[in-house]
Amino acid sequence: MYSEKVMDHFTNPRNVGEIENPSGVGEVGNPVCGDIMRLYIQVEDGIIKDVKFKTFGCGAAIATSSMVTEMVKGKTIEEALKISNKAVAEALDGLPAQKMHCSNLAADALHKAIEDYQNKSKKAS
Amino acid sequence: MYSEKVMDHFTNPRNVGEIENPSGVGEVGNPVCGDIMRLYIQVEDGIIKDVKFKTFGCGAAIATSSMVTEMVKGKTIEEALKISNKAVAEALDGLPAQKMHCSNLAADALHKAIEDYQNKSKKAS
Amino acid sequence: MRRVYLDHSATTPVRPEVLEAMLPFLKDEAFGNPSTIYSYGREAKKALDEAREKVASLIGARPEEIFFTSGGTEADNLALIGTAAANEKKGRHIITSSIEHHAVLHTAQYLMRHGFKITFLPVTPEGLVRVEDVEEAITDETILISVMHVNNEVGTIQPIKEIGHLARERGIIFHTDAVQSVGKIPVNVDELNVDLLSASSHKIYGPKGVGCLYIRKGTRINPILHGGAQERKRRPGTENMPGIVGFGRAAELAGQELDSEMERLKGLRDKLIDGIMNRIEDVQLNGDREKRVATNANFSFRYVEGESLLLSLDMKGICASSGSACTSGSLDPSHVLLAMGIPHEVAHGSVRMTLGRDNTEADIDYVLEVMPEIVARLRSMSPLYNQ
Amino acid sequence: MRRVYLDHSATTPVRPEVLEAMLPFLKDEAFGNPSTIYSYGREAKKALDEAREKVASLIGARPEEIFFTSGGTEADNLALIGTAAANEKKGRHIITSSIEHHAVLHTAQYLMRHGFKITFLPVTPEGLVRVEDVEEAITDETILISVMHVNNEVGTIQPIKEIGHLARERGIIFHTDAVQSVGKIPVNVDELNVDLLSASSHKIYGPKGVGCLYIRKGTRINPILHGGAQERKRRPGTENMPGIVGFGRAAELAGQELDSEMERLKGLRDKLIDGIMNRIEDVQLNGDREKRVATNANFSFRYVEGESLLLSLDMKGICASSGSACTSGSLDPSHVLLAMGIPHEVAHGSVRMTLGRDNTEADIDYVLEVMPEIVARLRSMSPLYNQ
Ligand SMILES: Cc1ncc(COP(=O)(O)O)c(C=O)c1O
Ligand SMILES: Cc1ncc(COP(=O)(O)O)c(C=O)c1O
Ligand code: FES
Ligand code: FES
Repeated sequence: MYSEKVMDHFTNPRNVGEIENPSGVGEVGNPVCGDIMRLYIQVEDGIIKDVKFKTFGCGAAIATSSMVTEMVKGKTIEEALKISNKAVAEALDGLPAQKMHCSNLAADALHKAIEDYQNKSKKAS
Repeated sequence: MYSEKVMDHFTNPRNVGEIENPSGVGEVGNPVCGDIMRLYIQVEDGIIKDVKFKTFGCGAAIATSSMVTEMVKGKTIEEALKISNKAVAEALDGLPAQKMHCSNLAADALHKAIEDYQNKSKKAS
Repeated sequence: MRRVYLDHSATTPVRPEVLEAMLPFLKDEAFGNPSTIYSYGREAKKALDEAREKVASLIGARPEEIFFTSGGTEADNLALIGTAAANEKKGRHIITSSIEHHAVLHTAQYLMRHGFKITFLPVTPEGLVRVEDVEEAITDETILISVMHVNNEVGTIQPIKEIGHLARERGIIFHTDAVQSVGKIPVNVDELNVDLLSASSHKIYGPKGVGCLYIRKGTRINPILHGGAQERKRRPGTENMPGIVGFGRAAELAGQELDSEMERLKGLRDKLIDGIMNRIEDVQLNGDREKRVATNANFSFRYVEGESLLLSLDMKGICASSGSACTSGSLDPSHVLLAMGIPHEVAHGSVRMTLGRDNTEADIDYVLEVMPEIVARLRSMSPLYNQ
Repeated sequence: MRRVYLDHSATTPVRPEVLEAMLPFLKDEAFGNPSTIYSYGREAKKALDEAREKVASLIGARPEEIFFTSGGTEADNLALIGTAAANEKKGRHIITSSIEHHAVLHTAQYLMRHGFKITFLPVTPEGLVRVEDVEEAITDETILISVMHVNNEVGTIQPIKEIGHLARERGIIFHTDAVQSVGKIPVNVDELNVDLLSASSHKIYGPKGVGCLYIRKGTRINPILHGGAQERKRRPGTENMPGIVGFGRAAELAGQELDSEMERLKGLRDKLIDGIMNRIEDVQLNGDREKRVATNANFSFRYVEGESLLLSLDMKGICASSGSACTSGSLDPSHVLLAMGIPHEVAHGSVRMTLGRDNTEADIDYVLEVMPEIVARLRSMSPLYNQ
């Protein structure tokens, strides 16, 4: 059912964990199935230097979480904001139709983390 | 589906044919399926000396026709009148449920042939 | 004793190639439930998809338009009841023919008892539905037309394409029971203009207990069984994997051999028909001689009853079937022969012989040899017959 | 890699003895249609009768009370829709439980949409229907009670005998879906006081695509499929001969081995349950521990999602299933676990392991070895978990 890429990211997920004192955190719950993802970013000079995640969810949720962290690392905030659900699913060689909603988790968590970072920066400045 | 006895009487029916100038003839049509049987008897001194049949019908119809001719040969009219559908079916080691109606043909034809004989005798006397 | 099986329209043996394809699914190699996500299940899912492609390909459909059922009967029920339920707000009139298989006929009668109006179209003496009759029967209330492709008793090929054209023009859903045509004549759902089409595995050397309904994308139809989400929510129940895989393989082989077998069987059939007609008196061929599937011969022997003919044939090792009242549980002779205007007593003496892969020229010679004796013997017992 | 199949409640492999019994019907030895009168057909009829006897004998019924269907789903549909249709003049109220298989649940909902009133009984936190609840639910309008014998997800054994007693007293038709009990615990239709009982072949090492409905003599029920006169006019369609013969043989073997297998599997199951509960924290067993079939274990692992657990198990060669939302097409977690009052997030982390003939002590050891690592790994990824 899942592509090899999905299974690879599910089996060896990249960047699992937490960041202490992160620049931003985004947590989203998938309203469809009840799964949850938390994503941490460390931003330096407008560039995402580090990123970690924790996910409670299906294989696709874990794989998309892992994939999105890979895609975002080293990117600027502007570039990261452009990463869509679709892009994540495509990077994993696609997801089964009934699993497309899972990819929302990852991209949404990323965007929330960036939002959090931007809010914090605003307050700081 | 049919017993060995039925198949035997179907394959080698006894007393097939007609009797010229018979003492009595009975013809019945089976209202359920449309099959037809004609039975001829030759009576001498109140005893059925000879009997023949012709049947257009299923395996059970042919077998019961054959069986009834065997059962009746040499019997008195009184004895012959006692032969029931059930007795014919039993003599053949039974018939499948949906074929029980076929045994009516044979006994009915016999009783009609006897009736015909009795009517003729009455007229003659 | 020689055994000659001439009842291929009733059922066919499973081909060795088909059994071979089924075997892994009847062992612990590949027994998974295709709805599960682990490896066993994924293998099953793959096999299910392949079988669907093979069946689809035989009838020119897309795989996602094939819905597996437990056989032709269920497919017919789903087509009629499912369409009626989904479209009853549009209208409650259904058109079908008077020579359909009981799976359609009795389902139509069931719907009739539930408030649908059913037109049972008459047929010609040759056993053909007239397109004009369909046209005349259509009303604004008509939601479904169901006419079989090839008749199972007399083998006549109905004008499906033309009826489909009419149905399409009028926006009416069109179903054909193709249980007796699939694998025997070319069948293409687009050329035939059908929206729904029933097929059955055991008529084409696949296993019994599996069939399918083709449902053209966009056709409004409700399920008739309720449960799990299998078959894209249109037919619940754990999939009959060995059956479906066997059906797929049988469909594949049928497609490959269609042209050559059709040609060969037509030769045998013509030999059989001509042989019987030449050798025996007072016999008639039932069903149109030209618009007829290559596998079917159906005769009425006057003055003889069908069941006793069958029994006599069986004693010679020949398997056939009959339209006689005596072989049917209901004790009415074939509704198909009666609808063709054949009198009760003639229908009563009818025998159907249907050819298949295993039949040879020698089989036909054998039938032609024993048939005259059998008929003569039974006629000599018949009160209706005068030499 | 070791393969451990722990999804026997989803489906089972066909036993070699069963395949052997089926093979003649998948070759040209015995392919006849049992409705025909010639010798091929008579052989088939005989095999059909024998299979019917074997299935009847496993559940203490008479052969003529067994009606073969295409599986458990169709049997359930026939029981509910057929009874509803035949008895709707008497009343339109049906009682069932909220933990039925979808084959019953969705059929009940279908009837609800067609004017029937349905009571879906609640269950205890242990997954048991209360007899008092049934009693209270009965009205003068009640025509049918349908409660499953063994639940397919949590393995609980319902108080069928007591419910049957109630139903009998009140003259209400009583159906039980025994798909998960037949062949696993003793089932006797008279002791259980049931009028209708569904069973399925592929759950007891028979082939997929065949099952049966037991119909007690005298029970008013209509057919749901229409067509030929097979199965004493209650279920039309050419009989799935290989399937039915396989089901018969599987039933025979299940009966012979019932006691010994039950004992053996109970041992394995207890070892599995105790092992998991001892080795892993924050885990609960779902379903009553005592009133439970010997083959079922169902756990909820907190902080972990079921599908990712299944995938991880699959990578270790272990096949199981889950009640997680993520594995169900509908994206709701198991309706059974929810009905037991288990919170959504706990139900979400549930795994069902169901044992069978092929499982050994070593299998359980292996599961107990790998499971803790898997759970630990997933928990370490979980935002809900704090060591
Ligand atoms: C024309 C036709 N329709 C439907 C059926 C029913 O198919 P099945 O036996 O697979 O249920 C048959 C054969 O029995 C048939 O010949
Ligand atoms: C309790 C129960 N009822 C009904 C069914 C349906 O049986 P089948 O898959 O044979 O249609 C199943 C299994 O899927 C089941 O576990
Ligand atoms: S006499 Fe016609 S069915 Fe037997
Ligand atoms: S995130 Fe729940 S189904 Fe994938």
